Amino acid sequence: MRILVQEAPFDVGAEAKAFSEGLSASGAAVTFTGIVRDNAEGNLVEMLIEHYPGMTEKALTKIATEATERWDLEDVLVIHRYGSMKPSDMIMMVATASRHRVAAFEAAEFLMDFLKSRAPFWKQEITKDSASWVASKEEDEDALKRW
Amino acid sequence: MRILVQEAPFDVGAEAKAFSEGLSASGAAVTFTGIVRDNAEGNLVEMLIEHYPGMTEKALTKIATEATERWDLEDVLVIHRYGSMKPSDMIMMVATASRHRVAAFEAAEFLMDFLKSRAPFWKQEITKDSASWVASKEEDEDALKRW
Amino acid sequence: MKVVYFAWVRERIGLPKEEVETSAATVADLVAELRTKEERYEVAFSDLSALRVALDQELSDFEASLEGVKEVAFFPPMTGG
Amino acid sequence: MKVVYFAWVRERIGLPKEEVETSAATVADLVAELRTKEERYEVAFSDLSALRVALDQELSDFEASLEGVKEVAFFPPMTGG
Repeated sequence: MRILVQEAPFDVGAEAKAFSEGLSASGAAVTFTGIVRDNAEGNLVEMLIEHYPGMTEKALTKIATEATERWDLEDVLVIHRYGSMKPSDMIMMVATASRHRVAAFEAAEFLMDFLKSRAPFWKQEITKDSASWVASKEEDEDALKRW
Repeated sequence: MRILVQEAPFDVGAEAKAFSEGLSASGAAVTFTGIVRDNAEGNLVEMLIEHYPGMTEKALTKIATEATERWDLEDVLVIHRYGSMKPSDMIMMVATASRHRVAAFEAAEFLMDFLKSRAPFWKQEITKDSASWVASKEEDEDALKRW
Repeated sequence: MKVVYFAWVRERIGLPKEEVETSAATVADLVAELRTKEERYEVAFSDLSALRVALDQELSDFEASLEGVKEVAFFPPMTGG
Repeated sequence: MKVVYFAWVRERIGLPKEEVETSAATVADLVAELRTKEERYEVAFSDLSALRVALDQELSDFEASLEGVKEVAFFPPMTGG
Protein backbone atom coordinates (compact mmCIF):
# COMPACT_ATOMS: atom_id res chain seq x y z
CA MET A 1 0.00 0.00 0.00
CA ARG A 2 1.26 3.45 -0.92
CA ILE A 3 -0.40 6.73 0.14
CA LEU A 4 0.99 10.02 -1.16
CA VAL A 5 -0.33 13.49 -0.26
CA GLN A 6 1.68 16.08 -2.11
CA GLU A 7 1.63 19.53 -3.66
CA ALA A 8 3.83 18.51 -6.60
CA PRO A 9 2.40 17.12 -9.86
CA PHE A 10 2.70 13.37 -10.40
CA ASP A 11 3.26 11.39 -13.59
CA VAL A 12 0.17 9.25 -14.13
CA GLY A 13 1.96 7.14 -16.76
CA ALA A 14 4.99 6.39 -14.58
CA GLU A 15 2.74 5.60 -11.61
CA ALA A 16 0.46 3.30 -13.62
CA LYS A 17 3.46 1.50 -15.09
CA ALA A 18 5.27 1.07 -11.76
CA PHE A 19 2.06 -0.13 -10.12
CA SER A 20 1.25 -2.77 -12.73
CA GLU A 21 4.85 -3.94 -13.12
CA GLY A 22 5.17 -4.38 -9.35
CA LEU A 23 2.44 -7.04 -9.30
CA SER A 24 3.12 -10.77 -9.15
CA ALA A 25 -0.22 -12.46 -8.39
CA SER A 26 -2.82 -10.16 -9.97
CA GLY A 27 -4.73 -10.59 -13.20
CA ALA A 28 -6.44 -7.21 -13.00
CA ALA A 29 -5.31 -3.65 -12.29
CA VAL A 30 -7.66 -0.67 -12.26
CA THR A 31 -6.66 3.00 -12.11
CA PHE A 32 -8.79 6.07 -11.63
CA THR A 33 -7.43 9.53 -12.40
CA GLY A 34 -9.18 12.74 -11.32
CA ILE A 35 -8.59 15.70 -13.62
CA VAL A 36 -9.32 19.41 -13.14
CA ARG A 37 -12.33 20.12 -15.35
CA ASP A 38 -13.34 23.58 -16.50
CA ASN A 39 -16.46 24.98 -14.76
CA ALA A 40 -19.88 25.31 -16.41
CA GLU A 41 -19.13 28.88 -17.50
CA GLY A 42 -15.85 27.81 -19.11
CA ASN A 43 -13.82 30.45 -17.28
CA LEU A 44 -11.95 28.49 -14.62
CA VAL A 45 -8.50 29.99 -14.06
CA GLU A 46 -7.32 27.91 -11.14
CA MET A 47 -8.44 25.16 -8.78
CA LEU A 48 -7.15 25.52 -5.23
CA ILE A 49 -7.25 22.47 -2.97
CA GLU A 50 -6.98 22.95 0.78
CA HIS A 51 -6.39 19.97 3.06
CA TYR A 52 -5.88 19.10 6.73
CA PRO A 53 -2.22 18.06 7.08
CA GLY A 54 -1.92 15.04 9.33
CA MET A 55 -5.56 14.05 9.18
CA THR A 56 -5.44 13.67 5.39
CA GLU A 57 -2.81 10.92 5.51
CA LYS A 58 -4.66 9.18 8.37
CA ALA A 59 -8.01 9.30 6.57
CA LEU A 60 -6.58 7.99 3.27
CA THR A 61 -4.70 5.20 5.05
CA LYS A 62 -7.88 4.21 6.87
CA ILE A 63 -9.92 4.12 3.65
CA ALA A 64 -7.24 2.13 1.79
CA THR A 65 -6.85 -0.29 4.70
CA GLU A 66 -10.58 -0.90 4.77
CA ALA A 67 -10.47 -1.66 1.02
CA THR A 68 -7.76 -4.28 1.58
CA GLU A 69 -9.90 -5.85 4.30
CA ARG A 70 -13.01 -6.03 2.12
CA TRP A 71 -11.38 -7.23 -1.10
CA ASP A 72 -8.47 -9.54 -1.86
CA LEU A 73 -6.07 -6.89 -3.16
CA GLU A 74 -2.42 -7.39 -3.96
CA ASP A 75 -1.73 -3.64 -3.86
CA VAL A 76 -3.38 -0.24 -3.45
CA LEU A 77 -2.07 3.18 -4.46
CA VAL A 78 -3.57 6.56 -3.53
CA ILE A 79 -2.06 9.87 -4.66
CA HIS A 80 -3.82 13.17 -3.91
CA ARG A 81 -2.47 16.65 -4.54
CA TYR A 82 -3.25 19.88 -2.75
CA GLY A 83 -2.48 23.50 -3.64
CA SER A 84 -2.90 25.25 -6.97
CA MET A 85 -3.92 23.45 -10.17
CA LYS A 86 -4.98 24.47 -13.68
CA PRO A 87 -7.64 22.93 -15.93
CA SER A 88 -6.47 19.54 -17.30
CA ASP A 89 -4.02 19.02 -14.43
CA MET A 90 -4.22 15.68 -12.65
CA ILE A 91 -5.62 16.08 -9.11
CA MET A 92 -5.36 12.54 -7.85
CA MET A 93 -5.25 8.88 -8.74
CA VAL A 94 -6.02 5.55 -7.16
CA ALA A 95 -4.92 2.12 -8.33
CA THR A 96 -6.03 -1.34 -7.21
CA ALA A 97 -4.87 -4.82 -8.17
CA SER A 98 -6.49 -8.17 -7.58
CA ARG A 99 -6.69 -11.66 -9.01
CA HIS A 100 -10.04 -10.90 -10.60
CA ARG A 101 -11.49 -7.84 -12.32
CA VAL A 102 -14.62 -7.46 -10.19
CA ALA A 103 -12.60 -7.02 -6.97
CA ALA A 104 -10.24 -4.51 -8.60
CA PHE A 105 -13.14 -2.44 -10.00
CA GLU A 106 -15.19 -2.53 -6.80
CA ALA A 107 -12.24 -1.60 -4.59
CA ALA A 108 -11.34 1.36 -6.84
CA GLU A 109 -14.94 2.62 -6.75
CA PHE A 110 -15.05 2.17 -2.97
CA LEU A 111 -11.82 4.17 -2.58
CA MET A 112 -13.17 6.97 -4.78
CA ASP A 113 -16.54 7.13 -3.03
CA PHE A 114 -14.95 7.42 0.41
CA LEU A 115 -12.15 9.69 -0.72
CA LYS A 116 -14.74 12.14 -2.11
CA SER A 117 -16.61 12.63 1.16
CA ARG A 118 -14.38 11.31 3.94
CA ALA A 119 -10.89 12.64 3.21
CA PRO A 120 -10.32 16.25 4.36
CA PHE A 121 -9.90 18.07 1.06
CA TRP A 122 -11.80 21.19 -0.01
CA LYS A 123 -11.84 22.50 -3.56
CA GLN A 124 -12.10 26.16 -4.46
CA GLU A 125 -12.72 27.38 -8.02
CA ILE A 126 -11.00 30.60 -8.98
CA THR A 127 -12.16 32.62 -12.00
CA LYS A 128 -11.00 36.08 -13.12
CA ASP A 129 -13.41 37.75 -10.71
CA SER A 130 -14.56 35.16 -8.17
CA ALA A 131 -13.43 32.46 -5.77
CA SER A 132 -16.05 29.91 -4.73
CA TRP A 133 -15.88 26.77 -2.63
CA VAL A 134 -17.15 23.69 -4.45
CA ALA A 135 -20.31 22.43 -2.72
CA SER A 136 -20.50 18.81 -1.70
CA LYS A 137 -23.06 16.80 -3.65
CA GLU A 138 -25.85 14.82 -2.08
CA GLU A 139 -25.18 12.06 -4.61
CA ASP A 140 -21.62 11.73 -3.27
CA GLU A 141 -22.92 11.19 0.26
CA ASP A 142 -25.54 8.76 -1.11
CA ALA A 143 -22.80 6.83 -2.95
CA LEU A 144 -21.39 5.67 0.40
CA LYS A 145 -24.57 3.79 1.23
CA ARG A 146 -23.95 1.01 -1.24
CA TRP A 147 -20.85 -0.19 0.61
CA MET B 1 -11.90 6.08 -29.97
CA ARG B 2 -8.84 3.93 -30.52
CA ILE B 3 -8.92 0.13 -31.00
CA LEU B 4 -5.64 -1.78 -31.26
CA VAL B 5 -5.31 -5.53 -31.85
CA GLN B 6 -1.65 -6.43 -31.90
CA GLU B 7 0.89 -9.14 -31.18
CA ALA B 8 3.50 -6.70 -29.83
CA PRO B 9 3.68 -5.69 -26.18
CA PHE B 10 2.33 -2.25 -25.29
CA ASP B 11 3.52 0.24 -22.67
CA VAL B 12 0.71 0.63 -20.14
CA GLY B 13 2.33 3.74 -18.66
CA ALA B 14 2.75 5.52 -21.98
CA GLU B 15 -0.79 4.59 -23.02
CA ALA B 16 -2.33 5.77 -19.73
CA LYS B 17 -0.38 9.02 -19.90
CA ALA B 18 -1.26 9.73 -23.55
CA PHE B 19 -4.91 8.90 -22.89
CA SER B 20 -5.30 11.19 -19.88
CA GLU B 21 -3.27 14.03 -21.38
CA GLY B 22 -5.37 13.94 -24.55
CA LEU B 23 -8.54 14.86 -22.64
CA SER B 24 -10.03 18.35 -22.51
CA ALA B 25 -13.50 18.00 -20.98
CA SER B 26 -13.21 15.02 -18.63
CA GLY B 27 -12.88 14.98 -14.87
CA ALA B 28 -12.47 11.22 -14.65
CA ALA B 29 -10.34 8.62 -16.44
CA VAL B 30 -10.45 4.90 -15.65
CA THR B 31 -8.07 2.24 -16.93
CA PHE B 32 -8.22 -1.51 -16.65
CA THR B 33 -5.17 -3.66 -17.35
CA GLY B 34 -5.36 -7.43 -17.78
CA ILE B 35 -2.22 -9.29 -16.75
CA VAL B 36 -1.15 -12.90 -17.34
CA ARG B 37 -1.56 -14.62 -13.98
CA ASP B 38 0.12 -17.88 -13.06
CA ASN B 39 -2.23 -20.88 -12.96
CA ALA B 40 -3.43 -22.60 -9.79
CA GLU B 41 -0.54 -25.10 -9.91
CA GLY B 42 2.01 -22.29 -10.25
CA ASN B 43 3.65 -23.86 -13.32
CA LEU B 44 2.41 -21.69 -16.20
CA VAL B 45 5.14 -21.37 -18.82
CA GLU B 46 3.25 -19.48 -21.50
CA MET B 47 -0.17 -18.08 -22.32
CA LEU B 48 -1.13 -18.34 -25.98
CA ILE B 49 -3.95 -16.16 -27.26
CA GLU B 50 -5.64 -17.06 -30.53
CA HIS B 51 -8.00 -14.61 -32.22
CA TYR B 52 -10.14 -14.21 -35.34
CA PRO B 53 -8.43 -11.58 -37.50
CA GLY B 54 -10.97 -9.20 -38.97
CA MET B 55 -13.81 -10.17 -36.67
CA THR B 56 -11.79 -9.15 -33.60
CA GLU B 57 -11.47 -5.53 -34.69
CA LYS B 58 -15.15 -5.42 -35.70
CA ALA B 59 -16.31 -6.89 -32.39
CA LEU B 60 -14.15 -4.52 -30.29
CA THR B 61 -15.29 -1.51 -32.32
CA LYS B 62 -18.91 -2.54 -31.86
CA ILE B 63 -18.51 -2.93 -28.10
CA ALA B 64 -16.67 0.40 -27.75
CA THR B 65 -19.23 2.17 -29.93
CA GLU B 66 -22.05 0.83 -27.80
CA ALA B 67 -20.26 2.16 -24.70
CA THR B 68 -20.06 5.65 -26.21
CA GLU B 69 -23.80 5.48 -26.97
CA ARG B 70 -24.70 4.46 -23.43
CA TRP B 71 -22.41 6.83 -21.54
CA ASP B 72 -21.20 10.36 -22.16
CA LEU B 73 -17.57 9.50 -22.89
CA GLU B 74 -14.92 11.85 -24.20
CA ASP B 75 -12.69 8.98 -25.29
CA VAL B 76 -12.33 5.19 -25.27
CA LEU B 77 -9.21 3.08 -25.75
CA VAL B 78 -9.06 -0.70 -26.22
CA ILE B 79 -5.77 -2.58 -26.70
CA HIS B 80 -5.75 -6.38 -26.86
CA ARG B 81 -2.78 -8.57 -27.67
CA TYR B 82 -2.69 -12.02 -29.25
CA GLY B 83 0.10 -14.58 -29.55
CA SER B 84 2.56 -15.73 -26.90
CA MET B 85 2.79 -14.17 -23.45
CA LYS B 86 4.56 -14.96 -20.18
CA PRO B 87 3.28 -14.61 -16.60
CA SER B 88 3.15 -10.91 -15.56
CA ASP B 89 2.91 -9.74 -19.19
CA MET B 90 0.13 -7.28 -19.97
CA ILE B 91 -2.58 -8.89 -22.12
CA MET B 92 -4.87 -5.94 -22.72
CA MET B 93 -6.10 -2.63 -21.44
CA VAL B 94 -9.15 -0.44 -21.76
CA ALA B 95 -9.46 3.23 -20.83
CA THR B 96 -12.52 5.45 -20.56
CA ALA B 97 -12.94 9.15 -19.83
CA SER B 98 -16.01 11.12 -18.85
CA ARG B 99 -17.06 14.25 -16.98
CA HIS B 100 -18.02 12.18 -13.95
CA ARG B 101 -16.52 9.16 -12.26
CA VAL B 102 -19.60 6.92 -12.31
CA ALA B 103 -19.84 7.00 -16.12
CA ALA B 104 -16.12 6.30 -16.53
CA PHE B 105 -16.23 3.33 -14.12
CA GLU B 106 -19.44 1.87 -15.56
CA ALA B 107 -18.25 2.16 -19.15
CA ALA B 108 -14.94 0.45 -18.32
CA GLU B 109 -16.75 -2.42 -16.59
CA PHE B 110 -19.17 -2.71 -19.52
CA LEU B 111 -16.24 -2.89 -21.97
CA MET B 112 -14.54 -5.57 -19.89
CA ASP B 113 -17.69 -7.66 -19.46
CA PHE B 114 -18.41 -7.70 -23.20
CA LEU B 115 -14.79 -8.06 -24.23
CA LYS B 116 -14.52 -11.20 -22.04
CA SER B 117 -17.35 -13.09 -23.75
CA ARG B 118 -18.09 -11.31 -27.03
CA ALA B 119 -14.71 -10.61 -28.61
CA PRO B 120 -13.18 -13.58 -30.47
CA PHE B 121 -10.15 -14.39 -28.31
CA TRP B 122 -9.28 -17.80 -26.91
CA LYS B 123 -6.67 -18.35 -24.22
CA GLN B 124 -4.53 -21.46 -23.97
CA GLU B 125 -2.35 -22.20 -20.94
CA ILE B 126 0.94 -23.96 -21.64
CA THR B 127 2.84 -25.76 -18.89
CA LYS B 128 5.94 -27.95 -19.21
CA ASP B 129 3.81 -30.96 -20.09
CA SER B 130 0.36 -29.74 -21.08
CA ALA B 131 -1.56 -27.28 -23.20
CA SER B 132 -5.15 -26.55 -22.16
CA TRP B 133 -7.77 -24.16 -23.45
CA VAL B 134 -9.11 -21.85 -20.74
CA ALA B 135 -12.80 -22.64 -20.17
CA SER B 136 -15.29 -19.80 -20.27
CA LYS B 137 -16.89 -19.02 -16.92
CA GLU B 138 -20.60 -18.98 -16.30
CA GLU B 139 -20.10 -15.87 -14.17
CA ASP B 140 -18.65 -14.05 -17.18
CA GLU B 141 -21.76 -14.81 -19.23
CA ASP B 142 -23.93 -13.82 -16.27
CA ALA B 143 -22.03 -10.52 -15.98
CA LEU B 144 -23.55 -9.39 -19.28
CA LYS B 145 -27.06 -9.48 -17.88
CA ARG B 146 -26.63 -6.40 -15.75
CA TRP B 147 -26.19 -4.14 -18.77
CA MET C 1 -18.57 -21.19 -48.68
CA LYS C 2 -15.54 -20.54 -46.49
CA VAL C 3 -15.71 -22.32 -43.13
CA VAL C 4 -13.21 -21.38 -40.40
CA TYR C 5 -12.44 -22.98 -37.05
CA PHE C 6 -10.76 -21.67 -33.91
CA ALA C 7 -9.25 -22.98 -30.67
CA TRP C 8 -10.16 -26.61 -29.83
CA VAL C 9 -12.67 -26.77 -32.70
CA ARG C 10 -9.75 -26.11 -35.05
CA GLU C 11 -7.64 -28.72 -33.25
CA ARG C 12 -10.35 -31.40 -33.33
CA ILE C 13 -11.14 -30.88 -36.99
CA GLY C 14 -7.45 -30.58 -37.76
CA LEU C 15 -7.52 -27.54 -39.99
CA PRO C 16 -8.08 -23.79 -39.60
CA LYS C 17 -10.32 -23.31 -42.65
CA GLU C 18 -11.74 -25.01 -45.69
CA GLU C 19 -13.99 -24.39 -48.69
CA VAL C 20 -17.27 -26.29 -48.35
CA GLU C 21 -19.72 -26.96 -51.17
CA THR C 22 -23.13 -26.83 -49.59
CA SER C 23 -26.75 -25.92 -50.21
CA ALA C 24 -27.55 -25.90 -46.47
CA ALA C 25 -30.26 -23.35 -45.66
CA THR C 26 -29.27 -22.76 -42.03
CA VAL C 27 -26.23 -23.12 -39.80
CA ALA C 28 -27.84 -26.18 -38.21
CA ASP C 29 -28.21 -27.76 -41.68
CA LEU C 30 -24.53 -27.07 -42.40
CA VAL C 31 -23.50 -28.64 -39.09
CA ALA C 32 -25.61 -31.72 -39.88
CA GLU C 33 -23.83 -32.05 -43.24
CA LEU C 34 -20.37 -31.60 -41.72
CA ARG C 35 -21.05 -34.21 -39.01
CA THR C 36 -21.62 -36.87 -41.68
CA LYS C 37 -18.30 -36.08 -43.40
CA GLU C 38 -15.84 -37.69 -41.00
CA GLU C 39 -15.42 -38.83 -37.42
CA ARG C 40 -13.38 -35.73 -36.44
CA TYR C 41 -16.32 -33.46 -37.44
CA GLU C 42 -18.70 -35.65 -35.44
CA VAL C 43 -16.41 -35.18 -32.41
CA ALA C 44 -16.01 -31.43 -32.89
CA PHE C 45 -19.74 -30.83 -33.27
CA SER C 46 -20.97 -33.38 -30.70
CA ASP C 47 -22.10 -30.72 -28.20
CA LEU C 48 -23.51 -27.61 -29.86
CA SER C 49 -24.09 -25.92 -26.50
CA ALA C 50 -20.28 -25.71 -26.20
CA LEU C 51 -19.98 -23.99 -29.59
CA ARG C 52 -20.52 -20.51 -30.95
CA VAL C 53 -20.98 -19.46 -34.56
CA ALA C 54 -20.24 -16.28 -36.48
CA LEU C 55 -21.59 -15.44 -39.95
CA ASP C 56 -19.44 -13.07 -41.98
CA GLN C 57 -17.63 -12.16 -38.75
CA GLU C 58 -20.78 -11.32 -36.75
CA LEU C 59 -21.91 -13.50 -33.85
CA SER C 60 -25.01 -15.46 -34.82
CA ASP C 61 -26.79 -18.69 -33.85
CA PHE C 62 -27.47 -22.16 -35.20
CA GLU C 63 -30.97 -21.30 -36.43
CA ALA C 64 -29.71 -18.48 -38.66
CA SER C 65 -30.08 -18.56 -42.45
CA LEU C 66 -26.96 -18.96 -44.60
CA GLU C 67 -28.44 -16.98 -47.47
CA GLY C 68 -25.80 -14.61 -48.86
CA VAL C 69 -23.26 -15.70 -46.24
CA LYS C 70 -19.66 -16.02 -47.44
CA GLU C 71 -17.85 -17.05 -44.24
CA VAL C 72 -19.02 -19.26 -41.39
CA ALA C 73 -16.89 -19.61 -38.24
CA PHE C 74 -17.19 -22.19 -35.46
CA PHE C 75 -15.44 -21.80 -32.12
CA PRO C 76 -15.79 -22.35 -28.36
CA PRO C 77 -17.11 -19.62 -26.03
CA MET C 78 -14.68 -16.72 -26.09
CA THR C 79 -12.19 -16.11 -23.28
CA GLY C 80 -10.69 -12.69 -23.92
CA GLY C 81 -9.79 -9.93 -21.49
CA MET D 1 -7.46 23.17 23.43
CA LYS D 2 -6.37 23.71 19.84
CA VAL D 3 -9.23 24.59 17.49
CA VAL D 4 -8.62 24.57 13.73
CA TYR D 5 -10.77 25.75 10.83
CA PHE D 6 -10.76 24.92 7.13
CA ALA D 7 -12.23 26.26 3.87
CA TRP D 8 -15.09 28.75 4.30
CA VAL D 9 -15.24 28.15 8.07
CA ARG D 10 -11.66 29.42 8.23
CA GLU D 11 -12.56 32.38 6.02
CA ARG D 12 -15.64 33.35 8.05
CA ILE D 13 -13.85 33.12 11.36
CA GLY D 14 -10.83 34.85 9.88
CA LEU D 15 -8.10 32.58 11.23
CA PRO D 16 -6.85 29.02 10.61
CA LYS D 17 -6.41 28.02 14.25
CA GLU D 18 -6.48 29.26 17.82
CA GLU D 19 -5.98 28.12 21.39
CA VAL D 20 -9.30 28.08 23.26
CA GLU D 21 -9.68 27.93 27.05
CA THR D 22 -12.76 25.85 27.64
CA SER D 23 -14.39 23.41 30.01
CA ALA D 24 -17.01 22.37 27.44
CA ALA D 25 -17.99 18.73 27.85
CA THR D 26 -19.08 18.10 24.26
CA VAL D 27 -18.46 19.54 20.79
CA ALA D 28 -21.95 21.08 20.91
CA ASP D 29 -21.05 22.84 24.19
CA LEU D 30 -17.85 24.18 22.62
CA VAL D 31 -19.79 25.46 19.60
CA ALA D 32 -22.28 27.20 21.94
CA GLU D 33 -19.37 28.90 23.73
CA LEU D 34 -17.69 29.98 20.47
CA ARG D 35 -20.96 31.42 19.09
CA THR D 36 -21.17 33.85 22.02
CA LYS D 37 -17.61 35.10 21.42
CA GLU D 38 -18.11 37.30 18.38
CA GLU D 39 -20.42 37.86 15.43
CA ARG D 40 -18.05 36.05 12.99
CA TYR D 41 -18.32 32.84 15.05
CA GLU D 42 -22.10 33.19 15.15
CA VAL D 43 -22.06 33.44 11.32
CA ALA D 44 -19.66 30.50 10.85
CA PHE D 45 -21.64 28.20 13.16
CA SER D 46 -25.15 29.34 12.19
CA ASP D 47 -25.99 26.10 10.35
CA LEU D 48 -24.45 23.03 11.97
CA SER D 49 -25.89 20.73 9.28
CA ALA D 50 -23.42 22.39 6.88
CA LEU D 51 -20.48 21.65 9.18
CA ARG D 52 -18.36 18.64 10.00
CA VAL D 53 -16.12 18.11 13.01
CA ALA D 54 -12.96 16.08 13.65
CA LEU D 55 -11.52 15.29 17.08
CA ASP D 56 -7.77 14.67 17.13
CA GLN D 57 -7.93 14.22 13.35
CA GLU D 58 -10.72 11.63 13.36
CA LEU D 59 -14.18 12.45 11.99
CA SER D 60 -16.67 12.76 14.83
CA ASP D 61 -19.99 14.49 15.58
CA PHE D 62 -21.41 17.34 17.62
CA GLU D 63 -22.62 15.08 20.44
CA ALA D 64 -19.13 13.67 21.06
CA SER D 65 -17.29 14.18 24.36
CA LEU D 66 -14.23 16.43 24.43
CA GLU D 67 -12.62 14.50 27.28
CA GLY D 68 -8.93 14.02 26.53
CA VAL D 69 -9.23 15.73 23.16
CA LYS D 70 -6.31 17.98 22.17
CA GLU D 71 -7.41 19.22 18.74
CA VAL D 72 -10.89 20.05 17.43
CA ALA D 73 -11.39 20.86 13.74
CA PHE D 74 -14.43 22.46 12.08
CA PHE D 75 -14.93 22.44 8.32
CA PRO D 76 -17.55 22.10 5.57
CA PRO D 77 -18.38 18.74 3.97
CA MET D 78 -15.32 17.45 2.16
CA THR D 79 -14.93 17.69 -1.61
CA GLY D 80 -11.87 15.62 -2.50
CA GLY D 81 -11.28 13.30 -5.41
